[in-house]
Amino acid sequence: MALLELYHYWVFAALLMIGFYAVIAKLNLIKKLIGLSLFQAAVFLLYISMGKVEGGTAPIFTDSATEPLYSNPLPQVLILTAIVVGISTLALGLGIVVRIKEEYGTIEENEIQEIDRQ
Amino acid sequence: MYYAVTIALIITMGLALARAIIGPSVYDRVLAMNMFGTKTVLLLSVIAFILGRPDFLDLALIYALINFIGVLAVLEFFQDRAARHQEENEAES
Amino acid sequence: MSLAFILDIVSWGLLSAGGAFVFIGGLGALRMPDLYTRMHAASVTDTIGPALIIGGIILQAGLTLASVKLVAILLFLLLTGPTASNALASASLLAGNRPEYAQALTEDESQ
Amino acid sequence: MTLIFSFFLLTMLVITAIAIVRIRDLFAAVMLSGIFSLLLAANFFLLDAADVALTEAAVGAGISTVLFLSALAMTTDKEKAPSSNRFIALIVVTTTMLAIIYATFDKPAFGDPDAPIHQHIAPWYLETTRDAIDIPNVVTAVLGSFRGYDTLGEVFVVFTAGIGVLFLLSAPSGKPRQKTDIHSEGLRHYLVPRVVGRLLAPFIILFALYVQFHGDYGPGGGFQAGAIFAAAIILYALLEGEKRALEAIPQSWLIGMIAGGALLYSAVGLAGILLGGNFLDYSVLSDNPVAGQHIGILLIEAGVGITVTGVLLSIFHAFAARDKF
Repeated sequence: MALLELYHYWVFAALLMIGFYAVIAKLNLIKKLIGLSLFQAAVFLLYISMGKVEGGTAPIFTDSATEPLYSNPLPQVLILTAIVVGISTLALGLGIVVRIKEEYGTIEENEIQEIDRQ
Repeated sequence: MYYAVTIALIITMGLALARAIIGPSVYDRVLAMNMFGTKTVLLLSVIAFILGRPDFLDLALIYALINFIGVLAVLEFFQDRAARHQEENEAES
Repeated sequence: MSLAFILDIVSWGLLSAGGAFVFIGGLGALRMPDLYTRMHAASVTDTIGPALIIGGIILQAGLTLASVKLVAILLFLLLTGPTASNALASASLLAGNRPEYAQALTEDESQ
Repeated sequence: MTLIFSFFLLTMLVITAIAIVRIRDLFAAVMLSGIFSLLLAANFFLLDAADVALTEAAVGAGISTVLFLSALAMTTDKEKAPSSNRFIALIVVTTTMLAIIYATFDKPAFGDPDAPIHQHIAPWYLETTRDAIDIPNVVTAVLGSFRGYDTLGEVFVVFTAGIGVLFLLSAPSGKPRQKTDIHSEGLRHYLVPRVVGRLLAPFIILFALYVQFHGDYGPGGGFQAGAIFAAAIILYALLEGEKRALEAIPQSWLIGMIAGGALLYSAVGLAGILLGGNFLDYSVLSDNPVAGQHIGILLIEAGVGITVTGVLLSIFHAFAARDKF
């Protein structure tokens, strides 16, 4: 059971590194952006799993007579805004990729570098 | 009982995921994504009751709506691509 | 045999039937031979499965706001699911994918 | 028991991520990232983060798919060369992963109520929300009031990203292509989705308003509502064509919304100063400090919602318009 409890953090590590692998090893720029969003998702997962309290419930007050234990609201606030910021910056990245495609005719990193060298 | 349904849903999600990964055609993947969306909606509804917070059903509701937009975007993409191919063929001939 | 007990039994029955349908649909979507048969398996069970499962949960929840939301969810799923399948099938047909399996069957009959 | 559900969902998450990176068909990768986002949101929900799951649902499965697909339509949907220095990358990645996993053994156990993160300021937020702000959703209270500065900053980041995309994509294209106007008609081949979509669009807008104004009491708020509202208009644009959507909400309005929402937020902050409080101190907005907090949170959430809607819609229109040239 103790190992199962660390599983969230291991998944974080795995996702983080899968995303990182896509960013450093893939040549296609859109694939890199997808990898970046995986990387981002891993960080979101880490924050939210750290905010969880065993036996807790979502930090929205209920009317029930017995006061339940609430999970930590702070990581949720940080990640909530980060998701929307993430999609905006992703759009910016995609915009840059579209412009690169128009200028260079390709979105493969090695081909772009070749064109630059000429 | 909720637990049994949840397990069935999670297994089905796994099957849909397998279909999405092996493909082979693009339509299979869209089908799998749509299936996956429906299963997620059901999963969230059931889990909302397991967790004892039925006021969180809003989430499942928004999933049911947003998933449809994804499918429509894909259809538009197909239509767009078909038009593009047609144009290219016309330009060549 | 109180009413609550009967409701429990009925809702459990609905939930397990729904779970079974959903699972069979998933199996069909994975194992069927071509796109159209897979779509058949997935879309039909995607309609009956949610109806049964959400019906079962509604019986458990009783007449509350949650039930209203569940009915709304069910309504949206029943609207969007078949629509998406229909659109997907027509997109695939427009792109020129014929249902191979059906063709094979009709050829067999003509021989 | 929910921990075991999490276990399976997280495992699927990792499998999906590996498949996304390995698959060469970019369209398939986008479909799989839609699935990834659904799984991620289900996990957030299991981890008690209803607000975050709502945001991820509205943004990840809907808008992110739409944006990726429009980018794919303009570039390519096949990845060409296999990665070059795969082995070095794999070694780097595996070593780092092992290092991170080694570090996790020193972390406080998952869900431990005595972990430092739960001791620092979170209990204060939970207690003070009840007395000083008196709304049930602590996440909205922290977002809108306690960490108002932070949220203002995020709104301006969204604002800047939106303006950046508009600048990038409104620049004249190098080689204008002659093309038929395929976007003007929407989904002309698909009658059933058009009818059903027309039926659903008003409900989505209604639901967006519900999420916006119910955010004090349940999961929701400006960020989610903005994304859902934008998704509704995007649905309309997909069905009826760009032109009709731009007739409904013209580009000039969108620009106004991008700036207006951020300005509304700042104006609420400045109003606090003018009424004798601090920047973003809502207590002075009304005679009763608690009522003042309510007004302040309502207004800044409205500002957030307006900006997010404006930015996401402008981004969508910018991509779609670029496609036409």
